Amino acid sequence: MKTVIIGVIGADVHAVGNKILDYCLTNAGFKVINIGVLSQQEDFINAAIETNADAILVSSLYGHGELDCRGFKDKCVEAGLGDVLLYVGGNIVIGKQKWKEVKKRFLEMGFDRVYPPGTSPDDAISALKKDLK
Amino acid sequence: MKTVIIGVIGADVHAVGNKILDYCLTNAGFKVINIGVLSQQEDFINAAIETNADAILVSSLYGHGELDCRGFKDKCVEAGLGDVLLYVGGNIVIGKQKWKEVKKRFLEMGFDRVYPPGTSPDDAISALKKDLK
Amino acid sequence: MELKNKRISEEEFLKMREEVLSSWTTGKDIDIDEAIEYLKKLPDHKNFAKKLYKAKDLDRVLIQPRAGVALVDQHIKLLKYLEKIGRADFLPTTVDSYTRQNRYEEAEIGIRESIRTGKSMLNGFPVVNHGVNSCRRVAESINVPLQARHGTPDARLLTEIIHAAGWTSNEGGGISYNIPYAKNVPLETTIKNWQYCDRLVGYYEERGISLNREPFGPLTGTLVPPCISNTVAIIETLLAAEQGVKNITVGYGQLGNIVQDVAAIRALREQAEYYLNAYGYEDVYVSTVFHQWMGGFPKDETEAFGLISMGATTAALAGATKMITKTTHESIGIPTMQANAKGLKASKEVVMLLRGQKYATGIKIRKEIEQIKTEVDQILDKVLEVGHGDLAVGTVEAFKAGIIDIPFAPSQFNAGKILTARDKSGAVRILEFGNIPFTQEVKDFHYNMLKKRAEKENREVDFNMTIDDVYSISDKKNIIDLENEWWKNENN
Amino acid sequence: MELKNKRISEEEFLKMREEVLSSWTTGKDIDIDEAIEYLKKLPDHKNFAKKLYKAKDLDRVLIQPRAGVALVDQHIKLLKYLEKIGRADFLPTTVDSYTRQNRYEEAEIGIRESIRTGKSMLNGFPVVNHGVNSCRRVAESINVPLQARHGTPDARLLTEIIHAAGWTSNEGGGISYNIPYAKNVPLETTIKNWQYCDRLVGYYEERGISLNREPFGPLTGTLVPPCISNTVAIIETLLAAEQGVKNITVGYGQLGNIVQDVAAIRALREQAEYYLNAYGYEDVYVSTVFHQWMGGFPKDETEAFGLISMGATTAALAGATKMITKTTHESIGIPTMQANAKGLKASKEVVMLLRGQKYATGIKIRKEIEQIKTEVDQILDKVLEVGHGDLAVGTVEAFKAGIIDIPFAPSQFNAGKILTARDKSGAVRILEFGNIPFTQEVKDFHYNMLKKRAEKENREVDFNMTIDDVYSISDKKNIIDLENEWWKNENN
Ligand code: B12
Ligand code: B12
Repeated sequence: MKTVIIGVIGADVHAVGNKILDYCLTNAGFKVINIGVLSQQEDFINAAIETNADAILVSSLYGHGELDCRGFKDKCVEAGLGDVLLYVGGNIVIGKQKWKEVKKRFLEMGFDRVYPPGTSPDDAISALKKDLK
Repeated sequence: MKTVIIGVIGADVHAVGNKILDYCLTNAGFKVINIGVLSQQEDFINAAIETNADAILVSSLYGHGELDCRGFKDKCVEAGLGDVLLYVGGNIVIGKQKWKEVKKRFLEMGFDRVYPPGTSPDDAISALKKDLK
Repeated sequence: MELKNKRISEEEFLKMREEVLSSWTTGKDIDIDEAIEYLKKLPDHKNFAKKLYKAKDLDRVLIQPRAGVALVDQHIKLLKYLEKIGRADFLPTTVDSYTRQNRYEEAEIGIRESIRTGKSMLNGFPVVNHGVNSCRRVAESINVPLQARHGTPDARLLTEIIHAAGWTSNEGGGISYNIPYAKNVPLETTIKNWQYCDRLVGYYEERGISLNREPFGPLTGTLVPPCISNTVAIIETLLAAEQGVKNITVGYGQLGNIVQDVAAIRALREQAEYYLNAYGYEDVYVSTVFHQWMGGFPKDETEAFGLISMGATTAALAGATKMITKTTHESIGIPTMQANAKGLKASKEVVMLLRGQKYATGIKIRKEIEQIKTEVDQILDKVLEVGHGDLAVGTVEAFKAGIIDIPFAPSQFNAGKILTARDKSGAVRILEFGNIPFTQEVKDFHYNMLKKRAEKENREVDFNMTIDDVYSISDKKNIIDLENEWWKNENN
Repeated sequence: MELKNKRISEEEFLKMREEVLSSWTTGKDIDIDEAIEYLKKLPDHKNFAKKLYKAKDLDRVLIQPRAGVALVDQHIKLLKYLEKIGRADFLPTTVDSYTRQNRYEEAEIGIRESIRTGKSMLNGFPVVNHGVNSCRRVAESINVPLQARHGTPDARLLTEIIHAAGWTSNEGGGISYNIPYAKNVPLETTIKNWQYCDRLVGYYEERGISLNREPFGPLTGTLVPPCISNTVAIIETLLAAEQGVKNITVGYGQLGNIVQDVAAIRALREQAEYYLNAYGYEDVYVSTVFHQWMGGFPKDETEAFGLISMGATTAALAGATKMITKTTHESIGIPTMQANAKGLKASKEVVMLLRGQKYATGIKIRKEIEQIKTEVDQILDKVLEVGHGDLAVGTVEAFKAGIIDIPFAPSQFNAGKILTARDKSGAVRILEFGNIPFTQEVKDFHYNMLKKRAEKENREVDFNMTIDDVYSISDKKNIIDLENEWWKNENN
């Protein structure tokens, strides 16, 4: 059973998608460690270390994603989590922006996969299954 | 008192604007000869000759205005009405088109003034008052 | 032949047919026996009558746009787009205005000019010029039922062509496709023409083919009170039933007051069914169609979306079977296919949201229903009286006498004496009755409703109200001015 | 200090103030006596409380958007645009999320980054960092009343700043700005914080300045049943009144069933007034705010227009005093000012069309109102019981025990046991009650309503319904699939 950390980063309190992701990932056979909303980069990293996680799924809905995610990959690498999968999804930037450019920015920040608004949990699940094979 | 011919050209039956124009122009002190809907170029011309009219206001709402108005000015000139003011208004072409171009086409067809959709009767009145001074 | 509300005998009908089919070259392509075989093979989901019947158990309103361009391939492209992107439940073919006036030569010029300029120079699809085979190609290219929508006083040939082509519904009627759509055509003529169209449907029905017929409800689309449009719809329903039509959709155009609109649709269905039964037509299936606001539209496209969606909400609450959608281009010109699909999408969203919801039938709705029914009864009684018992004759006489009178209609055979305006809550009431045969009680009701508005706005009940209300949906300048005054007034 | 629903004494209040004002550098700019003089000079039409009061005689719903960007000049530009092009009746300032969490240093970074990148890097306007003078500049640049909208558990400094700056309304409350907006903040703390905010309003009121307060009605915006959101709104109303607030707008977020939505707004106003009277607060003016759908929005912008306009229709029919509008960008991100204005325009069109119209109060509406009121009474009775008569204490205890329970809330101080789903006609009902103290009769009512849907859809009443309904407005795939099945089924 693969272990995934989920949580909502920064000062973000959007809880609905997080609860739904928890339910769906668990149903799909993952061991889900849900650190919930208002989680800092350190919270994700600590949870990943503690549980020897295979993937970290960062949610950011409220628009500050770009500020909140800065340097996250570096911190992961520092903490020895360089090989842990790193996904991000939600409404990760402020406003309606060209998705191609947004995606590029987040890929450059070191995320392995970047998801646009309204991504279905099924997409996350199939990607995880593929990447964690 | 100035005499104006109003009517709706071609196979067009839109009667509401025509009735309102009749009412408003009459109220504004014009002698209105209303030949109604489904009027042909000849109907306008005959009415203008009979009443020695000062202006002809052609309405076209239904979209065939461009086909229906072809050669109208020439016919007016032939009938000795070359000096009678010629306005056209309504929804004079099919669909949403660039107004500047539509206006240009109708001016080239010999109309003195060309009005876009939803023109208020007041605009017609003040233009008539100016042009007929 | 004398006008009478009586089924045309088959012999007579077949005789008339010959004449009709020879009125333009494409008429000769029709072979009715072959057409019957063709129609028999249509699957149920492409049959208008059957889909409407089944829809009675669906918990939402079905949607249909207006659409039509000059050339066949472009028209097919348009319809496919509206089916796929707009998710229309039914599709239309709106017919151009030359064809409506039987001016097929001019339609031919329009077709040629459209080919030449590369854009549609006609405001619709010239059915007659294109003929049966092209029309079949249109219907075969889509997966929902197809209907002709026009406004043709003499649609006999058009009707022959579309039904033979597998278009399973036809809009129109002897009154509703005359008075708002013509100036000089006598009602006798159009009623007879439409008896023919209905008789053709009856002919098919007798041979096992279900077809739908839809009287055009909104008439001039401009402040037509429910009693008038419902009366016309019911008369056309009865005339159609006499010719053997079995599946009828009665229509109504949104006026803007939700209670009145809901009541009008319900009164319409109930009364159509009531009269059908009373006249002995017991196997006619009645459905309803709600037209989103048919008068002048706001110019601003966002405001138009508001109006469209509010109309869709009303249709859903009324429980109409289907709804004809408008577009944000309405005030400007024939919509692009994108704009057309957007009108559908916004409307579909609303009816999906409102699945299973209807306006609760409380006392207010019931009262408004009763009001409309009483008015319709009073008019219909008089129609029959002046027709000495014959509905067709009565209709002609009623228009002559102004017993039925449609606001803003172009026809010289319409009295044009009635004036209407909105009351305080936007319901359309009558301020000048002409010769509409209402009791004093009914007249007082209308007057009092308008009086209350006049008091509120500190003005007279007069023609200026009508004028203001012609613009009150398309342009809210007046209303906004009134409101600004209100805010400034220190006393309220 | 012990938690109690009791007016903070002036002495105590002034002592707390010092601490509050020193919590960030901009606090020291506030001079309350000067602020009182400043507020006295505000014209009535820029005073939220007064405009709301006057609106009770207007025959339409007033409209207000959400809006806020990082920098002052951009924010002013945005508000002016929404006033002029969107014709908003009220304007907001939505505050960024760092400020909401009192993370002013991070807000400072956001401001700097916004200057550097030339675009707003904050999801709102950082009121505290900008301070009183900049906030005054904002309010002075527009001609309608201005309100702060946030979601701040500790909004004491923010509240000081906005009122001193002439912003005459503040959204929030000790419950509604905690449970949906925080994870670890105890309710005791936020109730006390908001007693302070309310006490400040009371302080101004005592000095002749009318200010408006608005509990945040929709909570998590996701399938919150009316009994829960109305209960919270009423508790916050009573807590505010105790501190001297005189003008309160109770709020509710659209759920989608028009009867339930109309009933909820009416029950809310009536019950807020009832409880205010019962508790002896007799001079509090209550108005209502209807929020267009607060949960996940459809991605398609045209569908969003349908939803927005349908919400506006509901608000009008409910007779809400004002309405908070959404935009077609909702599902994607903070809207551009153009998109924001379009949400306003579509909504305004609808409320203008529906001037003077309300949903008729028939038996169905009355029953739904009674249902909601009964449920609220049952919860409130229990709240008081566990609080031994004190509402503030009772609220804390009630959340602890799950007597009040908000679906999908992030707070650890919320039980999170309740589950809700839609019934056959889209009304939100409860399927898992947790510890909500309902009688068996009430529970049966909810169960039966859900049962009917389950039967229709041939499924169980369970958590899968809840999941489906989280998406049922934003994404209709499931519903469309069900419908396609239905059409195919030969048996209906
Ligand atoms: C009501 C209406 C109808 C009614 C008409 C009833 C009647 N007999 O009068 C019905 C339902 C029957 C109808 C039928 C059709 N209609 Co129609 N109709 C309208 C609608 C909704 C309102 C028209 C109206 O009454 N406006 C109110 C009056 C007061 O305004 P007005 O007509 O614009 O006139 C004012 C001004 O324009 C101005 N004005 C007018 N003429 C002139 C002339 C001069 C010189 C000046 C200065 C000013 C001026 O002053 C008037 C008074 O204020 C318009 C769209 C809209 N505007 O929202 C479509 C519209 C005009 N119709 C249209 C069409 C295509 C049709 C049909 C072909 C069917 C169809 N495809 O839907 C048939 C045509 C029938 C025919 N043979 O003519 C199109 C025309 C398309 C185009 N130009 O590209 C429109 C624009 C709708 C659309 N967007 O598709 N219609
Ligand atoms: C409900 C809601 C709220 C509720 C939240 C209640 C709660 N505590 O949960 C309330 C009203 C409290 C709220 C508050 C705010 N909100 Co809000 N909110 C929404 C809304 C309408 C729906 C969110 C939701 O629940 N969706 C349903 C769930 C199931 O979907 P989801 O969250 O998108 O998650 C799914 C997918 O995205 C995906 N997913 C999520 N994360 C990840 C991660 C990975 C790796 C993968 C693969 C997939 C994935 O799977 C999830 C399950 O299907 C959205 C707009 C929308 N979507 O329509 C705005 C929205 C998210 N909110 C927004 C904002 C700005 C705010 C506020 C700042 C206030 C404001 N300005 O309006 C505050 C912020 C408070 C804070 N500090 O965080 C913005 C964000 C803007 C941006 N990014 O540009 C949005 C987009 C609205 C908008 N267009 O302005 N909000």
